[in-house]
Amino acid sequence: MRRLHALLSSDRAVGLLFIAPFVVTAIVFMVYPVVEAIRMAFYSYNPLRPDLSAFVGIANFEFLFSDPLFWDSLWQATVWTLLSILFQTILGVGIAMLLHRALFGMAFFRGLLLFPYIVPTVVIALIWRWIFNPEIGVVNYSLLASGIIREPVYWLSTPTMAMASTIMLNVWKYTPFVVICVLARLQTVPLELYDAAKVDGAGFIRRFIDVTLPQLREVLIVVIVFRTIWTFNKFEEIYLLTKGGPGTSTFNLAVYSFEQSMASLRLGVGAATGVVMMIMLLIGSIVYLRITKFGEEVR
Amino acid sequence: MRVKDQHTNKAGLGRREFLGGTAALGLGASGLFGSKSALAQSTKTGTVRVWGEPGPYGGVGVAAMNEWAQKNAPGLKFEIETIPWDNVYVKLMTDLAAKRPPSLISVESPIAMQMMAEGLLLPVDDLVEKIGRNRLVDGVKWDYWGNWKGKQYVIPAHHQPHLLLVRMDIVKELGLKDPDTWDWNDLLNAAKTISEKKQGMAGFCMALGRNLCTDYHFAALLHSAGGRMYDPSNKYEVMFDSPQTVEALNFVKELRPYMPKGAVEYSFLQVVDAHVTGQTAMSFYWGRTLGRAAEEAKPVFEATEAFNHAKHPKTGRRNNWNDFQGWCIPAQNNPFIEEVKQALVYQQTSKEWLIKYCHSLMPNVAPTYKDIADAPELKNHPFYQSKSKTVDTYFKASLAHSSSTANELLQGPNPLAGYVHGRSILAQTVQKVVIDNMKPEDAAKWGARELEAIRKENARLLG
Amino acid sequence: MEVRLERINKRFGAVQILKDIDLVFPSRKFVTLLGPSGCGKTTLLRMIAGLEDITAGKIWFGERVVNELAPRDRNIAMVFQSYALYPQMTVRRNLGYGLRVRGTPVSEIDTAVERVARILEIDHLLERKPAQLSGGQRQRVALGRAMVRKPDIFLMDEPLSNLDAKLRVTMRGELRRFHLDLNATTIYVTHDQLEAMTMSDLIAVMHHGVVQQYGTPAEIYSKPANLFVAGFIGSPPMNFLEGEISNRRFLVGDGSLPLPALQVEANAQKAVLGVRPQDLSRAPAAGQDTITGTISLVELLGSEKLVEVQLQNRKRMSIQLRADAFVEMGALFHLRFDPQRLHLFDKESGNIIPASN
Amino acid sequence: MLTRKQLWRAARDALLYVSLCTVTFIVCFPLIWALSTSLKPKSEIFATPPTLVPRTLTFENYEALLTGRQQYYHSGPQTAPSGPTPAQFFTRWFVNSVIVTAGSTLISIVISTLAAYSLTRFRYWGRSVVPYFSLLGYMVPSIIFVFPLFLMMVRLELTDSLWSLIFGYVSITLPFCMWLMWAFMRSIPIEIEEAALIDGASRYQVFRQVVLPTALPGIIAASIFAMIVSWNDYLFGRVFINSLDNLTLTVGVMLFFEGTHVDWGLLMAASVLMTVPMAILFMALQRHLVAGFGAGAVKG
Repeated sequence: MRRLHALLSSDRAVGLLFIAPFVVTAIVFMVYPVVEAIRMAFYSYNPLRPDLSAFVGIANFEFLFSDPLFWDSLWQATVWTLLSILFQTILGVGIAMLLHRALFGMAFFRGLLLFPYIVPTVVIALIWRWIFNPEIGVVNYSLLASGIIREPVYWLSTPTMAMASTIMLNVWKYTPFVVICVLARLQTVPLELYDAAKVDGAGFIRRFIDVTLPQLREVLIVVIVFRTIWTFNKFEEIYLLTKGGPGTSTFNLAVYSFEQSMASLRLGVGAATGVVMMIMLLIGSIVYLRITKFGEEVR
Repeated sequence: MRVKDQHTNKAGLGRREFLGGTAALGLGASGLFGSKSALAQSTKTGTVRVWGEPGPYGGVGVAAMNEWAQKNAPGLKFEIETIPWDNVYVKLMTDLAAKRPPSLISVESPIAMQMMAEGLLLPVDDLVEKIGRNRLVDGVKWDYWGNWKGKQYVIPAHHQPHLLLVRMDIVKELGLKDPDTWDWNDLLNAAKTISEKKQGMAGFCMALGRNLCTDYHFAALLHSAGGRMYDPSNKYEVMFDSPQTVEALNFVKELRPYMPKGAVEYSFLQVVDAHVTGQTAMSFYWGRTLGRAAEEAKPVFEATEAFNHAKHPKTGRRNNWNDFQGWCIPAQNNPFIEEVKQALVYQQTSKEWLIKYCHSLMPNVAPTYKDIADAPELKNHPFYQSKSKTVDTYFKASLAHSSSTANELLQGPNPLAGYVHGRSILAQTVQKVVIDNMKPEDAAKWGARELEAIRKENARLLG
Repeated sequence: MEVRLERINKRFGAVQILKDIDLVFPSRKFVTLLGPSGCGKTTLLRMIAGLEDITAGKIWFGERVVNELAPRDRNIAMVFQSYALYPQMTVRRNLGYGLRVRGTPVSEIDTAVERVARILEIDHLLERKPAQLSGGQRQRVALGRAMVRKPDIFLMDEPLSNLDAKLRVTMRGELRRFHLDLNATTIYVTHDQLEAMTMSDLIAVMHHGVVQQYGTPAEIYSKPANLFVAGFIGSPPMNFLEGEISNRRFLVGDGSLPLPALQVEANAQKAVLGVRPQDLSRAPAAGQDTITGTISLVELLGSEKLVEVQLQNRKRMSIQLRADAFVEMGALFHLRFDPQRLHLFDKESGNIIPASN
Repeated sequence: MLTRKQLWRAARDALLYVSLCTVTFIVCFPLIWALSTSLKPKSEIFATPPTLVPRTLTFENYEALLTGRQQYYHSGPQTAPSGPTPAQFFTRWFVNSVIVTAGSTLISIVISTLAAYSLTRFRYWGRSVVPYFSLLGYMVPSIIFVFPLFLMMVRLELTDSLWSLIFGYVSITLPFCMWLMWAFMRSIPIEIEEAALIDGASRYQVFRQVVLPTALPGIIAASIFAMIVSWNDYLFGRVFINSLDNLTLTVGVMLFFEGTHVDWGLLMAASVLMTVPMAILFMALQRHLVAGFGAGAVKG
């Protein structure tokens, strides 16, 4: 009896000992910065003159909501997110279907197609600027040479094209994510379902609609929610490619927050933007939890 | 940067060797622990971080200081960090907020003046005396570089005006007038003619992106039209919502069709690119375009000459944006103040180094001292043969038309300009017109509101 | 409809899965493909369904070669081991799917679905989704889906293997009944000999991609064609003894047993003698037709007792006795062999050495 | 002789390969082009028509990066050292990147593995909250807390040191690793451990000898993701580091782009070199990457 007691109490000790580093690290490097970010949203803070920092109530939020650029950023972020996700999903599912074949050399293709996911954003932004350079870029050259376009396309110089370019970059980089997820799920679809559908007389398209898609539903929802949250808040993809330009036509909230904090030296406003982003994120997370019934599972 | 007093010389040496550019492996550890130095008894050791703008002259300045260090502080190594213009504000913010400013900064006047007014810089009147108060070239004052409430905060590095660069081969081919005689209409006309007659070439190019370069390019037009952002003599009241602003915006709008299509995202680099690669026949730029053309595109170099800007038809002004760039010393968290002061004096009083400095990127960086400007050795550069008028315009003739956002129309320092550029207010105003098709009147109002917000937020600087 | 397989071969790369299969599934019969896992029976079924390519050979449905026909054009129905119900559809939609994709009018589909649901007694489940059904209910839905289209040929791939033992017994009877109702040729794949024996009109025993024997359950049981069939069919499994034929006797170890007359008399031929535990009996004392051993294990099966007897050559034989038979571990036991109930196989080929008559 | 069906199938496979090749080419083109550019001499980089396979192969760009060749500025009669150029720091930055990536990954993995084990094997108050918390942390974009974290580093006097980046990257990667390891640990049957406990092993022995080896695939997957995130980060490096010596590759390489002159060959060579480590990692551990997605990212 005593031994059992000792074992239990020592077990408990082990459990707490093992979780302790996480708790400490999380509090110091995750909770504290976020709490601090929320606090800063209610302060004026010029990083050059921290001594002048003062409580300003909701002034930062007032500033935010009366700034047309904030609303533009919000809208542009929405457009960029929706279109990115749309293309990522369609292409992702398509490529996954292509890859989901037991054909010779498939592993090779699979490896190459998933590659963009690991390419640093800095690298791809630089390469993008190089190949999409209107005057000396290879893309314009090829399009001109093949007669698809008559005049060079200014990929980053008009608001529409710049938006399209950032979306392209995002789609290029993150479609592999969708591919990996979908592929993993496809591999668990019972083959008998396809056989059953064939025997039932379903053609290729019906099989896709009635067997594949329903099986992918869950994973697609999860992927879409995740990717929406992340895409909405992406900073580097936009900042490194267009710096939010031309004009402010590719600003999203993350770029807006960065510019307010850095260029405008209004850390408070930047933080307030962050708070708005966090609120939207919470909504997204709740959607995610609802869909996956994550909570019930844990209980 | 922390300086620790230690007793061995070894670490210092290793450090120097490494910075000599040799090798890297294993040294990660020193970075890992943030320790920077080691030292001797009387002298400090370590790296003295110096900020400069992109280009070789910062490196030359620092080379001079290293020569001083070799004699007087063998444990020190001056190291230049070139800060691209578009990154200055991020760098400034993080370095100062991190309490790790460089020990010496060579920076454009708007930022120098902002820092000066914020109280972040060290007064350097003692250095002015050592360097020589009466050495300045004619037509400039110490104030232009940075004087606040009677104290000098900035030591001249150089002055650099942006001018109108023109491909004379094209002008001659199309039979255009001498650019020296142009007013705005002639410029516009020339741009139009070139665009129409020369296939695949833009008539004119300036920066239109949301960046510093656009701010500077537009400011020159604004000032030529007689407009400005703030009035230093009247509590820095905002003057931007004015007919002059509208006129300058309209002029940009008129020029726009004759600029390269991508100009709306151009910054410094792309304007130079456009000129050097022959995509444009004219452009606004500082002297470095010629420096690069000389290296990469001889024909362009040979055909290009610089002129003072076309004059405004009514005001007759032909203002450039002249950066009175200077060296300044961060006052806080700076472990090398004394050393930097001495090294700076050494560099500023060395004729040889100052000439090397100017020569390193002709004719971008103009000499600020008479003894240098008039030195025969300065003329010992090929550009003086092939481009003497252009060099002379950059170095001297432009001075009569100097202006900048930090010292608008030379009517007094403006510490708010740094904030204006940090937020790219002028560039955004321009972009509202050329990208969003906003009416210039409304754009001017928008700009004025932003400028007013900056004035209010930073009233402390003006008091 | 009659289904005929003509020299069917299947290879995956270098691996030969099926070899020269010739089989006729007579119209409206219930035929079982029986064999251990990996014998190729499922592959053969999937080839008949059109889900698997045919490497060589022909499949005839009646007078028609269907090699090139897509599954949808073969008018077949299939029940899968995992049931393969569409998880997102209700039972009603699952049942009607095959008709729906063929563009059958909605009213007809409804009628057909409801008819089948009634037969299978699942009409109260029509609005549920598969996840909300029990194993047996799913099984019925899978059956119903196959039945609803009135197929010519009904294919079943181990449909009962996911059910618990009790339900399996019930379903065996039901499947047989449905078969009679449906009036279609049924091809049934299983590894469970009991299912095969109880339900089939004909059984094809398969092993290593080859049909070992094709016949009625009774034939297969009483006249196994070779060692494999003999060992595979019957429970508890047949006992085997290796020995030599000599003068109409079978020499094994230090004993010998009388043999029936053989169609081709043989001498000094190495052979394997097989005898089912049910066909052995207990002799009160050693004799001409007995072999003696000691009882090494006794298992009470309920109505019977299974006794394991260890012979002198350490070979163990099992014999089934009545439950009240008195046996004692370690006691001597005399096994009597009835010559009429022996099966003799050639040791080399494993094939039966037929007795005369 | 081919049957109609076989013909049809062959045609379908051919079409499949063609579309796969096309998609793969499009996807890989930017990288191929970067590689191609980096191997060309300056004159060929701007040649029209552009060449995919360099006519003249040169490694001068790589040489410049790896040897940190001093660059000189030619303007007039003298040659002035132009001060340090990014190329001179390339190897240094590379090492910095390796250090912060390895450091932060190690910390995140150790902490999250211990924590995940604790969460899935012991009962105590709050253990069901932690996964929620990790999930949320997993979704919070770093732009939100980069400045507070930065100001904290200032207070700790850690700015401009690689430690600041290591801690910064831990704050981004930890929630993710936690989430992934938790999902993974949960799927490991507890019976093996119970067997080991009954055999007389202590908790620590069980953890070391039974749990860790079984959790290895999860650990590898989490490590890859953590490494990718740390290696590729730009924002933290940009904000936390002040001196050239302590920059990481991502921020450093952007400096190549921000002068008055872009050396595309050099830039592309740098891009290629900084992609290589992740590419090797990726090739070697691709299988686990997929497993990681299955266990963590696609959980649910």
